[in-house]
Amino acid sequence: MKNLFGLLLSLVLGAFIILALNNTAAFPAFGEVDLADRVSEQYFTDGNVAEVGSANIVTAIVVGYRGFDTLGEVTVLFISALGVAIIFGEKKQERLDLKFKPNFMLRVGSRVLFGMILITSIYIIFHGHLTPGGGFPGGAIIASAVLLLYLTDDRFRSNVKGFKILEGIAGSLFVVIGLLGLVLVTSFLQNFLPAGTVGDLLSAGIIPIIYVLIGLKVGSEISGIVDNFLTEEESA
Amino acid sequence: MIQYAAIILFVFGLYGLFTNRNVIKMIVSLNVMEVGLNIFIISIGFTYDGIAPILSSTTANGLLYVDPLPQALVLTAIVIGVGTTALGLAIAKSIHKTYNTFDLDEMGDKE
Amino acid sequence: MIINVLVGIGIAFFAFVLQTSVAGLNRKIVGRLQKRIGPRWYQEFIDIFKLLSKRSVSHGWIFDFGVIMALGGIIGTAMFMPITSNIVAFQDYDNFFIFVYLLAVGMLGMAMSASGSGNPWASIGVMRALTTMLAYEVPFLIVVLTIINLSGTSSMTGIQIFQQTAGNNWFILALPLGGIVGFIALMGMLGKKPFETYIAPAEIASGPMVEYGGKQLGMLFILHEISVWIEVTLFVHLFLGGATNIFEFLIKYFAVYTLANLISNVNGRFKIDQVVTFFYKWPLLMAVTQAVIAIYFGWVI
Amino acid sequence: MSAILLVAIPLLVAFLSILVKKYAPYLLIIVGLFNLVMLFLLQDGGVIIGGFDQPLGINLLLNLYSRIALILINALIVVIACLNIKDYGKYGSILLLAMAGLNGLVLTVDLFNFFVFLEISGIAAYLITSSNKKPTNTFHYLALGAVGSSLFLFGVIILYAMYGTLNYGAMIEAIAANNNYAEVVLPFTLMFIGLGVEAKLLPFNSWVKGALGHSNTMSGPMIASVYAAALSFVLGRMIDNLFLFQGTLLTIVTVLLTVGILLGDFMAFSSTKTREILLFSSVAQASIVALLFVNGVVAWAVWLIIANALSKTVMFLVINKATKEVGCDETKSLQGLFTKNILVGLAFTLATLSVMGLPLLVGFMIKLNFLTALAGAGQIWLIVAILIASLVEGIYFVRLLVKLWYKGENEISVKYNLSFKVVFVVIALALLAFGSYTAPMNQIDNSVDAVTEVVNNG
Amino acid sequence: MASIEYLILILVGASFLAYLFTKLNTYLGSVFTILATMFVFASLAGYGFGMGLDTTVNYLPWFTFNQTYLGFYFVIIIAFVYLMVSFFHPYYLGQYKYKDSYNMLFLLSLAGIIGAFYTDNFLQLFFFFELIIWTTMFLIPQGKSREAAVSYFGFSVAGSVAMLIGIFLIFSSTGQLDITSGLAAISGTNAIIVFILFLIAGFAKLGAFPLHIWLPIAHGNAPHPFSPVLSGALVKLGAFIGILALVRIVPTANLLVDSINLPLGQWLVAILGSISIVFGTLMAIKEDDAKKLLAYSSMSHGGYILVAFSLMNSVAFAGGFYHILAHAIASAAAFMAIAAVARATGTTKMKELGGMIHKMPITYLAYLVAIISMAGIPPMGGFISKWLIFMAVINKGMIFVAIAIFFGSVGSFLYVFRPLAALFLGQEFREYKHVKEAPIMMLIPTFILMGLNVYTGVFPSFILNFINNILGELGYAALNVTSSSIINVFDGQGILNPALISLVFAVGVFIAFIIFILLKKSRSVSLMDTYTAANFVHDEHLLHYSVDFYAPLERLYEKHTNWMTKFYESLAKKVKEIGNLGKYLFMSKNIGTTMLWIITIIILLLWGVAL
Repeated sequence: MKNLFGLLLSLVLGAFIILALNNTAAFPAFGEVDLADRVSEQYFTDGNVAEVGSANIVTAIVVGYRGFDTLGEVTVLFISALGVAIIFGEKKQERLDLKFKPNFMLRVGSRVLFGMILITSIYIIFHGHLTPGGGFPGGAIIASAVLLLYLTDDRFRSNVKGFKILEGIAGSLFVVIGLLGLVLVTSFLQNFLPAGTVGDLLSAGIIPIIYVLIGLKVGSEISGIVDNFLTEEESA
Repeated sequence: MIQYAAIILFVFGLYGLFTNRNVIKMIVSLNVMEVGLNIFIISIGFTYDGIAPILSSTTANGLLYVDPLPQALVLTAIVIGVGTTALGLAIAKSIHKTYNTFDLDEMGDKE
Repeated sequence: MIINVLVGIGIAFFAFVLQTSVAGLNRKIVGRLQKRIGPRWYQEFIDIFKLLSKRSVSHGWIFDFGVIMALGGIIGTAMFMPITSNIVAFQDYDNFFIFVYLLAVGMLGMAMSASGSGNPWASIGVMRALTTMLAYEVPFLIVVLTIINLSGTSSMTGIQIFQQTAGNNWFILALPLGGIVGFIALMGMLGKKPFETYIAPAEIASGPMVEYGGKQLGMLFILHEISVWIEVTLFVHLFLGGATNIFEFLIKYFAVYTLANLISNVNGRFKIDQVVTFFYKWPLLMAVTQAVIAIYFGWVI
Repeated sequence: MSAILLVAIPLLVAFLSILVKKYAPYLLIIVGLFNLVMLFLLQDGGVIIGGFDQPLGINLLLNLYSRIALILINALIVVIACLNIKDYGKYGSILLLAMAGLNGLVLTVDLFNFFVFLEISGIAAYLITSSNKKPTNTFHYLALGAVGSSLFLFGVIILYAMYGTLNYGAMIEAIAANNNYAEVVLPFTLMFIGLGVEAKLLPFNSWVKGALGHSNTMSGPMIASVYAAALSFVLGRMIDNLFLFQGTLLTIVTVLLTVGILLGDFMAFSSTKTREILLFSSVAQASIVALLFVNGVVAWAVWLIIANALSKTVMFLVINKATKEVGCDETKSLQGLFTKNILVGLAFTLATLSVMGLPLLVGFMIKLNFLTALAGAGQIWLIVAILIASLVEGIYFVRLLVKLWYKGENEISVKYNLSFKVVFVVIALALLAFGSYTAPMNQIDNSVDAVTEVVNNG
Repeated sequence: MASIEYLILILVGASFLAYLFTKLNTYLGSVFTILATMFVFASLAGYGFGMGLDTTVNYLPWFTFNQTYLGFYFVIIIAFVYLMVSFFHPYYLGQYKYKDSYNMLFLLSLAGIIGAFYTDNFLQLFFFFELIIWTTMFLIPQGKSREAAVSYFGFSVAGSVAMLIGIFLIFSSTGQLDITSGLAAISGTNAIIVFILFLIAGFAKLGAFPLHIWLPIAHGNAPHPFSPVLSGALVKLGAFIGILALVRIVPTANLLVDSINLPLGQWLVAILGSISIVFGTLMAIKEDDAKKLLAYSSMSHGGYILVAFSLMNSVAFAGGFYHILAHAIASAAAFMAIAAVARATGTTKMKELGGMIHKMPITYLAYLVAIISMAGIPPMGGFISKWLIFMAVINKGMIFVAIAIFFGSVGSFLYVFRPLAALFLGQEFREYKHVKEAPIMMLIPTFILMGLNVYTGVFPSFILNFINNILGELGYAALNVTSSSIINVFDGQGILNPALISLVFAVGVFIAFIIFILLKKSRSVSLMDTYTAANFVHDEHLLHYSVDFYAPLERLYEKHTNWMTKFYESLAKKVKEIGNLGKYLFMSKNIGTTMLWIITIIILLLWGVAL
């Protein structure tokens, strides 16, 4: 009974929100968005594109114009990883026995697959400013590779210590680049390297560097989280 | 149309949270809500004949682009969603460790 | 100033003599009623002077100081009381509330010495006296409120003159209900039969007087006589239009006291809480209706 | 030397602190002090980030309002860190991130950036409450926090869709230009509820009972004073500048807040656990602050936030330390707490008197002035509600004080070490001193939190 | 040239010094408190009478002081009671837990009182009003009970909250914040609401009928030296607020019945005042603890003050002001006497005490003089104020109020006599053989108060002249008072010459004394040697009548005496229930309810926009 009432209420809520959005003239209907009356129209002006130098405008926004958001977002991931670690306590961890014994073929095959996945993630990270993708998807792919190893090999333990250090360094380098921007040029996270020509690999100043750092950081953090989930206290 | 679907999805997420008592189910409905929200964010920037905001040397200028800003925002929103879900699952695991059940009602009495 | 004080003392002495003799006469009248001759009219004097000559017992300094303070208070009250509309010790200073409150000083003195005597019965007697006082005081004061409000003055001579003036007649006629309530309250004040519980000899060894003897008891008898005189004169001045000359006063005084005494002799005795409930039922109701009629609607006969 | 360092440095140190686990709390204190010093050196004005000016990039704004907020937040975090070095050392990096998040929250003038920092400080808050070892309560807080921030994001996106910009100042102008109240109701409701969850306003704050009810000497003060103060500052700025409260929205919000005040105090009146009393009273105070912002009494709301933050820090520290040693926080079991430690008792009493708003304390000056301001605005019914709530508050606080000062049947002995005492005495003296010397309080006026467009680079 | 601001600063400084001295040694600290209060009282009395205190302000910039006769009248009475009570501190503070804070809070509350009465700004009045409340609140738990402080604080703050709402109502409707012009400016329904709010504050502080629950609890359980201050001085704050409402606010309510010619508001206050007289008297008669009995008596005297100030003519006001003075002195003296007995015997319960007169005669005399004044019997001050109030009520012809007043005056005689008989007179108990009279330092205030009681009773002209100044200030005709007697303004006939009454009373006593001396000296006999109708009693406890002193009277109304306390308890329970309901509704452990609230609120808010 309670669920039915809940469902009814949520549907009413949804209907109200939809009706409210319809009734407001200022809210553009789906699809009829006119870039002119939005700020994002200026991202396409040649002057700005040239200055940032990244072909993929979304990456330009994510790292160039609104880099501070990305810094915040990376902190979010960092703090979640840290939180997960703290919640599971500091004692020595060992693998959770999942009562699933992988056979030899699976264990070896996954090693090969691991290499290929890594390559694709490297590609995605490095071409962040040219093609869709970038630091975050790349990092996620790295983490999925590590997860694959965890799943296929029940005694596999990634080098947690190493991931932590990598994560720390990547994060601090990101902030250091920002500070360099502040020191060398006028404001924090400002691009102090030449923007290069739009479209080729070594263009868009600090954006690719930052994206690499982000990729490494996201990858290490998520694999740290995966490790935390698949282990339990040392039962010695 | 997708925008309405997104809002309905968002509202279903709320409904899930509102009726479930199982911790994992609540995290799942939290994610459903966030997915709904992210789709809504994307739908804000969509124009019917707009193309992805990637400037390639071959394309001449003067083309109609989709609004890149919501896509940037949704990138952050997704990652934040992941962050919260990871933390939620960690807490769920620690709940399971102490009360060895995921149902909030059963653990209510063990104050 | 000295003359006024001497006149006052004269009035107090006159009060004592008058009331003792009237009490003696009443004992004769009541005797006659019960088909016996009754004692000599000056029997009361003899009792008092016999007591004063006896050597008695004292329970500490508060026991004696209380009696002195009581008698002093009553004498002071009597000195203020006007006998007729022109014989009064302190012109214009005879306010009604002085009598009510100086009586209370007398009561306080007696209560203190009774409780100080150490006998529990005395304290119980004092408690009963105070409870009865609480009972009869309030209806009486309501009626007096009506009288003062109508006559516009709170001095006794003023009220007498108001009743004696041509236009209006005595308050006992003008305010019939008030008169009845005044008389019932008078019975309470005097401690006459229906409300006699606090000093009746048959009750717990005559209540407050239990530990007294000799000169203390004599002085208390004097106190009793003067306080009776004050209360009856109050009734005369308030309800019977006071007096223009001394003889009119004596007649009225004798009539009121004898009537009260006669009623008292045919009555039984209330228990203490019955006294309180009685006074707060009918007399208070009558007093309030009388006040409402007289003040709000202004119907004065 | 720009305001961005207030956010960047704590982040940098936080990232490095996971490498040097042991020194995290000391790093925290150093960064906190560095921030405080910076705050006195920085001059007001906007700060561009990423090299692009306002419509494209994000910029921060440091004006008197955010400077006061930042000084309060950083100072309190340093104090709480100093007191909790020994037993909550491992939360050092979490506190660093909380500091970064809160500083960012107060400084940013970009709505989406605001959402990101809201999320950072939120997650830091979930982790701080996880130190209470009560996973269900932390989960409760996490779920509600996530819902709250999603609603807030929803509101921001709708605003972006309507007015095309994410920057604060530009948004205000666009709304003013458009000036159509009906269309703005949905986003503002969502954003108000989103922030309401974090700022402990009544219908949305069921997590407060769990989080603060079992708090400890680190999580109690952090959630009850630092987070409460930061969120109130930010909510206040939004209510005062952005939200267009009119018509039904205004009435419903006012009704919500008034019910929040009254029910907060009634709930505190009916609870016997000391921490519950404190947390319900802070719920009531939060609603009063929000109500003042809705009615435009900004100057005295700012001072109320500061006074509440300081007194709540003292009260929560005292009670949590005692509960840790006694084991249970029922008022009966804490009876006679101050018989042994008079100094702590005096500080706690002064703090409570200031929250109740009794003379000689700063709380009285603030209460009197904001009530006069409300009377000036003709809001008699609000005054009646606030005063009735403060009457009930007075009664249950006195009942608590009388129990704490006089011995019960069992003897309890709680030892407060020196650093606790120093903090308590300093705060108590501050409350007492500003109670009578109120000259500095009149400097700021109601326009202090206006979001100006002054931008200077660097 | 003493200035009000110096006085307050000195007092605040002295309170911290007192804290330090008492930390060193209780005796030293208490003596310091006495000196401080004495200095303040002396400078107040010295400069204050002629309105000589200068009101310049240089250290506390936002305070403004101004002198009024009304304010000074209250300050001098309360400061006097503080001084008298401070003599008791050296002997009592020894056994209290927080001795040093006792002295400090004592002086701080005195500073608050001086500030409260010397101001014309509402907010400043409220500042000092609240300061007094919380400083005195912390003193009460040092006595017997802790809950006393909570109920005292609850009712006092309820009063001050009502007053603050009234102040803001005035501020929002007239923009004035100073007392005289503010109260004069409001009109219409605002005036009625402010009138009611101020009266709630007055009733709460006075402990009058509807808000009197805290009075017996607080006075009965307060520390012994503090009860006189509580009932003698702090109750007068309520009178001051009541005066602000009853006298200063121009009555707009319509006249009730033309023959009574009183506005409805004033008439209701008179009725409530009379109810509190009757209620106070009935409860006092039944009370066994002496201090609680005196607390109920302050409640009924509070009722007298309220009735006096609601009759809207100068005779009633003069009676009210005089009654404030007479009651302050009398109840302070009575409480101090009981405190002296409590110090010697350790209890104030009348069941456990008896025959104190033999060991503590001077305390007995002090108590006797005090209760004569409280009962309103001639040679003492109480009689004059009661006489004035009676004359005013009779002239107004208010019957039901008159019933209550007469019942109250006679009833007061009953309940003041009860401690006299049960505590002081009667048998002397064996266990109190070692009891000695109170030390000299404690007897000084008792002698002063006795003298003052008699002085106010016999020579009232000086005080009445000062009251005439106040009446003039309040805009009412002065009472014509000659050097020796009060000429009643109603009919010129009701003249009262207290000096003459005392003289005649003295003459009467002298005559009785001569009669007593002339006759044979009576043999003095021990208290046990009494007429017990032949059954022989050895234990004096059996011969002491003190338990249920007015048994027949109590039986009449025993059953329904605490319906008011039940009302307040149910009120407190209601608030708790609402609190628990709130917890159930908003604070439940499952997230569903909060989500439900969020969804409903969004739907509610979108109602206007979406449809």
